Amino acid sequence: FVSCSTKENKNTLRIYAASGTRVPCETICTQYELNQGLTVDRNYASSGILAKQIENGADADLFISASKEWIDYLLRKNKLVDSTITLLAENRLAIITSINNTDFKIDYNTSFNINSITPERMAIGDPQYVPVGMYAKAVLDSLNWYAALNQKIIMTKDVTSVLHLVEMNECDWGIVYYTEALQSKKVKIVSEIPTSLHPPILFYMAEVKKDTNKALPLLHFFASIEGERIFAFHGYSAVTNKTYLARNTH
Amino acid sequence: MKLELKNITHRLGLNSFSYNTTITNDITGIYGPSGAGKTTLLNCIAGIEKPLSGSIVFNDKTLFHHDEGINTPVNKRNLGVVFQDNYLFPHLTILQNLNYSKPYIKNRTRYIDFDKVVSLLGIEDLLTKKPNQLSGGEKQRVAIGRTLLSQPELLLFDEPFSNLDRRKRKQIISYLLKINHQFKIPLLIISHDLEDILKLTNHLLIINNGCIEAAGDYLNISEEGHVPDIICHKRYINIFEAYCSGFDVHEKQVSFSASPSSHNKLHLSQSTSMLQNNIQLGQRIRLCLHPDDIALANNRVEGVSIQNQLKGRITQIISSRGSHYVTVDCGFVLVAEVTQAAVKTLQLELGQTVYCLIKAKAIEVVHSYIS
Amino acid sequence: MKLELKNITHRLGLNSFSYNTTITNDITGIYGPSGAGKTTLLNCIAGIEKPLSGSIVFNDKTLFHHDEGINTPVNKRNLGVVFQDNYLFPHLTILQNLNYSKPYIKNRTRYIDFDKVVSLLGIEDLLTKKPNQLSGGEKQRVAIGRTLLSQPELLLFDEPFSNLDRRKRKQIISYLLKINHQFKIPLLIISHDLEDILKLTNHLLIINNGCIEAAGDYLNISEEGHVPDIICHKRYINIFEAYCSGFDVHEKQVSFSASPSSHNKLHLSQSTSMLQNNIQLGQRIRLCLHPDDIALANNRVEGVSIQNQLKGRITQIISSRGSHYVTVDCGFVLVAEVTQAAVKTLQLELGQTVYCLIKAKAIEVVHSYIS
Amino acid sequence: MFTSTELDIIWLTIKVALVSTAVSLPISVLLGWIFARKNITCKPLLEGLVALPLVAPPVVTGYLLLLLLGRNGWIGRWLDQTLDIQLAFNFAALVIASVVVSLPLAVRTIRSAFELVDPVYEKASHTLGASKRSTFFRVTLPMAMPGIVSGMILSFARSLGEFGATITLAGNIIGKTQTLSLMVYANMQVPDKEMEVARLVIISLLISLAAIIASEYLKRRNSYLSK
Amino acid sequence: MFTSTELDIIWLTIKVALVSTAVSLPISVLLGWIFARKNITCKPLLEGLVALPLVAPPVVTGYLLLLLLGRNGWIGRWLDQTLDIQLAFNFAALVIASVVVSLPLAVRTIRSAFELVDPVYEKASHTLGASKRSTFFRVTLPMAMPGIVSGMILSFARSLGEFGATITLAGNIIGKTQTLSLMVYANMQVPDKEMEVARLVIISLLISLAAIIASEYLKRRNSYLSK
Ligand SMILES: Nc1ncnc2c1ncn2[C@@H]1O[C@H](COP(=O)(O)OP(=O)(O)OP(=O)(O)O)[C@@H](O)[C@H]1O
Ligand SMILES: Nc1ncnc2c1ncn2[C@@H]1O[C@H](COP(=O)(O)OP(=O)(O)OP(=O)(O)O)[C@@H](O)[C@H]1O
Ligand SMILES: [Mg+2]
Ligand SMILES: [Mg+2]
Repeated sequence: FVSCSTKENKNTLRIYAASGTRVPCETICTQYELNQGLTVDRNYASSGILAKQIENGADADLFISASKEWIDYLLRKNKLVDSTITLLAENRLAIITSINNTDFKIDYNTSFNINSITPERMAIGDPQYVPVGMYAKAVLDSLNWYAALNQKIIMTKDVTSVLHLVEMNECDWGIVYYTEALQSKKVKIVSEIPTSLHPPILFYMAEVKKDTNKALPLLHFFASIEGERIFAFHGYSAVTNKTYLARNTH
Repeated sequence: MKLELKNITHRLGLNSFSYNTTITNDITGIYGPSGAGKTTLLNCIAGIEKPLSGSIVFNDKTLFHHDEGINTPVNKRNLGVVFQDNYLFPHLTILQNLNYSKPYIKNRTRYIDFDKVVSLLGIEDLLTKKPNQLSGGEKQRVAIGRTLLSQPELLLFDEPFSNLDRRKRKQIISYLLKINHQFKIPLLIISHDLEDILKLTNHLLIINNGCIEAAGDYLNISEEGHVPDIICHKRYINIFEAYCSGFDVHEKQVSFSASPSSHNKLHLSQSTSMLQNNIQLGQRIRLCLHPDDIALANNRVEGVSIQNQLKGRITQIISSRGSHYVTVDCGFVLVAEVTQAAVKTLQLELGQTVYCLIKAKAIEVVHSYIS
Repeated sequence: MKLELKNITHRLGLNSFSYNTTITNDITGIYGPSGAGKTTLLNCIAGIEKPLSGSIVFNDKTLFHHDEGINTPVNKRNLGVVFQDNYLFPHLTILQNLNYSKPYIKNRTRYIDFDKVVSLLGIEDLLTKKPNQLSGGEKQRVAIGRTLLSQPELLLFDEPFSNLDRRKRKQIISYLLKINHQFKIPLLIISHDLEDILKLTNHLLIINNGCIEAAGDYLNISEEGHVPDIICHKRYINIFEAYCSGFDVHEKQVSFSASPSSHNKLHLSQSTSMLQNNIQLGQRIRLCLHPDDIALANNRVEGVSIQNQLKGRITQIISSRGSHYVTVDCGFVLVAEVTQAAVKTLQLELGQTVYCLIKAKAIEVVHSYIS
Repeated sequence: MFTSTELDIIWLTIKVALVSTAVSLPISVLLGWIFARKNITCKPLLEGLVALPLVAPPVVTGYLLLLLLGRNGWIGRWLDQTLDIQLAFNFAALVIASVVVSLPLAVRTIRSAFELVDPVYEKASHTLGASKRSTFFRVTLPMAMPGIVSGMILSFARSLGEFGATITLAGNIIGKTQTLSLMVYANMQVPDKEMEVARLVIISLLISLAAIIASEYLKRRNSYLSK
Repeated sequence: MFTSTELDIIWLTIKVALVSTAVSLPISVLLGWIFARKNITCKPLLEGLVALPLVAPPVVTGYLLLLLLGRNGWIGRWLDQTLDIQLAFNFAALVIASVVVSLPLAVRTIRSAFELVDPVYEKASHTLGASKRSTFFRVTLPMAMPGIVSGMILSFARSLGEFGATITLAGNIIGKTQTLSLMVYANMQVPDKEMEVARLVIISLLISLAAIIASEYLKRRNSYLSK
């Protein structure tokens, strides 16, 4: 069993995608497989794990990251072809609550008493390391709500956990990606958070450095109109300028 | 005491057992070949094995009754078991082992004293050790001590002396006789050493093939001829009691008689063990004498080293498998074992007067009662 | 055989041990009070305990030498140990226990036959059981069998008979004498039953307080007076060999003499066990007789039940703690135990001619050698 | 060497591990004993239930616990409404998650230790007057000590490393429910924090080594087999 | 009842669990024995190393393994270049992750079982001519059987539930390295798949129950204590 060599199959592409993008990714890859007669192996995990796997020699062809940090990280490790870095889609944040709860209104300004809609607790991703949490914290910070909520904030390890907590009504409300909020039938969207309150939420894609460029067509397919349509279908917004200027960030 | 086993049956693997007896003697020996079912009998009484049928009643207390659904839990039976394999608690020190039952005997009469038992058993120096640091005999002594200290109402001893030297055995046997005498605690004892048993009691249960083959006085048992195996050389012992009736300071001898009034006297060397403590006139002792240590003669014999020549009358002659047992009443009732040839030569007959020739050295003192 | 223990010292907790002896007898008994250090001695020889100093050499093979750093692993010592506590492998059946050593004896001479041992020990029916389903005596027999079947070159037996009945003991002792005789496998045996030991050998090691207090022939040992404890009632035995010299069909007696030419004859009842198999003229047997079963007389005594009256000469009189042991050479060299009073009455002196009065029943046949 | 936040976290972690070991000990001893000695009818079912947190990914376990114990959970709602006790998102949640997740380990280990204690000693204890209860505490339990200690060590170490169920049931409230292993995980998810991860893992390891050494001492004191 | 993909995953999961149990058995028996009976100098170090995967969150363990065994890892690079063996992102990786993560459990359990076997039986075996090796296999090992079996069960169940180290070292590659528990995780990530999650968890549980029942049989066959 030791020598399950990954080299033998020339007709296989390997895409390492952040687990948040699973649903559109699956659609796109399946379609691509049908079109091209190739196999696309999909590996879903958190962006951090994927980046570390790639760093340590995982045989990936493409990488989809939910945060810029990990793209930069791999760039520094010289693992990505920098010319291929593409902004894939943009996401928004939404405030959700359990389907059983009554609606409430939120004013996005500092004078709004956020505690009035938070009898016990609310949930966000852990801003230390969960991208959706970082954006949420940016929103809460910009409105001075983060301090106001004090110990009512439950920080989870990923966006689905926020969703679960709100679904079970363990938390009065939560901040998740708009796209996740759409998928669950047990939560309702109270309000979409204005994108001006946080840095743009961007999903990146890049080709992993290799001898061949065989994965490029798939990357292009992701960035194509068709790809965009599929992302949009699942709630993402299109990104107008898809080129990522790596060197600008440093 | 009364221990009644009624139609007890049990089964272990392919071996079946059935016990049916009533034990009334204070001390009863259980004797039988290896694998006969002696331990199983004890286990049934103790409640370690649950019989398939029957009932066990001890002094009006029903320990087990199959049909009535009674099965007194082991710890409520107040029995003291010395197991064949000791089963000292390996994680406890000897002191802790000995004191194990302490919390459970609060409302029981305590007749056994810790210090006395420990010094009798010679385990004073072992108290801080753990069982795995003891020798075989030391373990056995601790097991006896642990059981006695649980102040049981009935003692069940399974080969308690097998790893002990003669001297220790003797001391313990004497102690058991003492507590039995003082506190009336009945004892059932299994041993392969008939001598050990007979020093304690004449009452035997003979177990063979999972059944009680015979029960009663060992003389009667052997007479019935059921149990050829127990009647073999050196296995058959006269145990009797006598009263100190005089001293011969010069010859260093003590004399004993069956009753204060009896003429027939046994002479023992004062150096015989158990006699060394100051014995008093009229004091009662328990003696032991092998049948083949008694020679019979038609007349008093002169010029032999044999010191005791008791005149008596033959009351019984039993023949069994080539051996001849002659019971002579000479104040003490003694059984002598003689050959076919001797029976012929001496023309032994019922009612005949004979002399029992007994070497002083052949008599063993089992226990001297404190009057 | 030669087993040399030179300046062996050892320590267990607070107990120190020192052994220094050379054993040359084929069978040696180890005797001593409980806790004396008998098992520890065996453990040192077997390699289970590693002594602190000294050396152990068995027949030119150095088992242990502290200074030279030699410590032959236990499994290379080819010893057979019967432990005091059996230690049968609980997870294996009896058959598997008995065959445990099979893979390791490929290149050793096999002198012990499986079927023979199993039937001798009477464990045929137990082969499929596991040790926890056996009685105490059954475990002990299996342990003996397991050890014998490892075809050892030296047997170390620690209380091997403590849970066995007399009959089984006798059979096993006879078997041990047989293999010792046939294959010259030496045996060291610990027992609290001096009778068992003495049936096997006259050569003893007396252990007390962690030291070898005495070694040698048990008569000499007792003469030296070192070991008061072993010379107590019934512990002192004449063991001697005799040749079948005639039959008396009518009286159902067999007679034996010290040598084919000797006049002095011992008469035994034919029904005595071990004589029942057809005994032949000239056949050698090993007999056992307690000193206090021998009475002395100045003249032949008539009209007593005692069948054997052997004429002999007193060669030694030993006095020890009030007991008197008189050695009489009457073809057989026999030791009789008599009282102070008897010594006086009969005026026993060295060189004097006396008659040894021995009841036929008092003589036990230990083993009959196949000629 | 440590920031005060770190010290708080270390202390919280140790507290959780100790408390959850203490809580799981009696439960796992009881279950281990039942599994080893009793022949109850619903045994396979119970065994499956205990094994569940081992077989399911910890996140699922945490999710199930939340379903049960959350404020809208079957048990949680009742506790909340009648006794005003909340079990999620606080210290209790940390302990519960740890206990549930480490229980299968402790139960198994302790059970096999009980299976290795010869019941004859229990019988001997009965003959000396001890009830079943008393016998259990004075004979069976101490004789199974090496296994009990091993079970506790496993519980303790598993507590230290517990992450999945904890974060689901207890969330991560900084200063309230953040344990070492949540912090390790957080640092794993951020680029270039490898040294920090290593540092935290080594701290965990040192804590568990301390526990192991303490347990060796406990065991040695109780050892009763021949050398 | 099952889709063919699911059947593949179930089969892969069982295969991984079986293989990793089989691999971890000899290792944990050896380590358990050393810890129970030997007094080696570097014991605490070794103990710590074995305990590491228990104390650190599985993701960290997986990461460490990746550092070692990945194509750029210290061992992985050498294996890749000289022997053309890859240990990450394939079946081998699944097994390795499972083995490493379950080792501390098996070692502990087996160790405490060895500690409960009285060494006098080993001595008895030596006197019958058996070498140390032979004695180990014929006496010590079978006498510790309840513990060994428990250790195997723990390994097996832990394998079934293993997620963190696996996703890091082996990836979550559908049809290749996705096991039941990764699939459970994946389903957890998607809303409204609770029934699917429940279904998969129950399958895992059934597999582990089968293992438990098999182990009971194994143990009963080897039981030697009095009833
Ligand atoms: N658990 C068991 N399963 C099957 N057979 C058993 C079991 N326990 C005992 N036996 C058998 O029952 C018989 C009687 O056993 P028991 O222990 O009562 O004998 P015993 O008279 O005490 O013998 P010993 O003097 O050798 O101790 C033995 O033959 C033994 O093999
Ligand atoms: N591991 C140990 N630690 C401390 N003391 C020990 C240890 N093993 C034995 N002893 C002590 O050493 C002494 C000798 O023990 P040993 O087993 O040799 O006696 P023994 O002569 O065989 O006695 P027994 O006839 O009772 O079996 C005993 O007093 C015992 O308490
Ligand atoms: Mg018995
Ligand atoms: Mg001994």
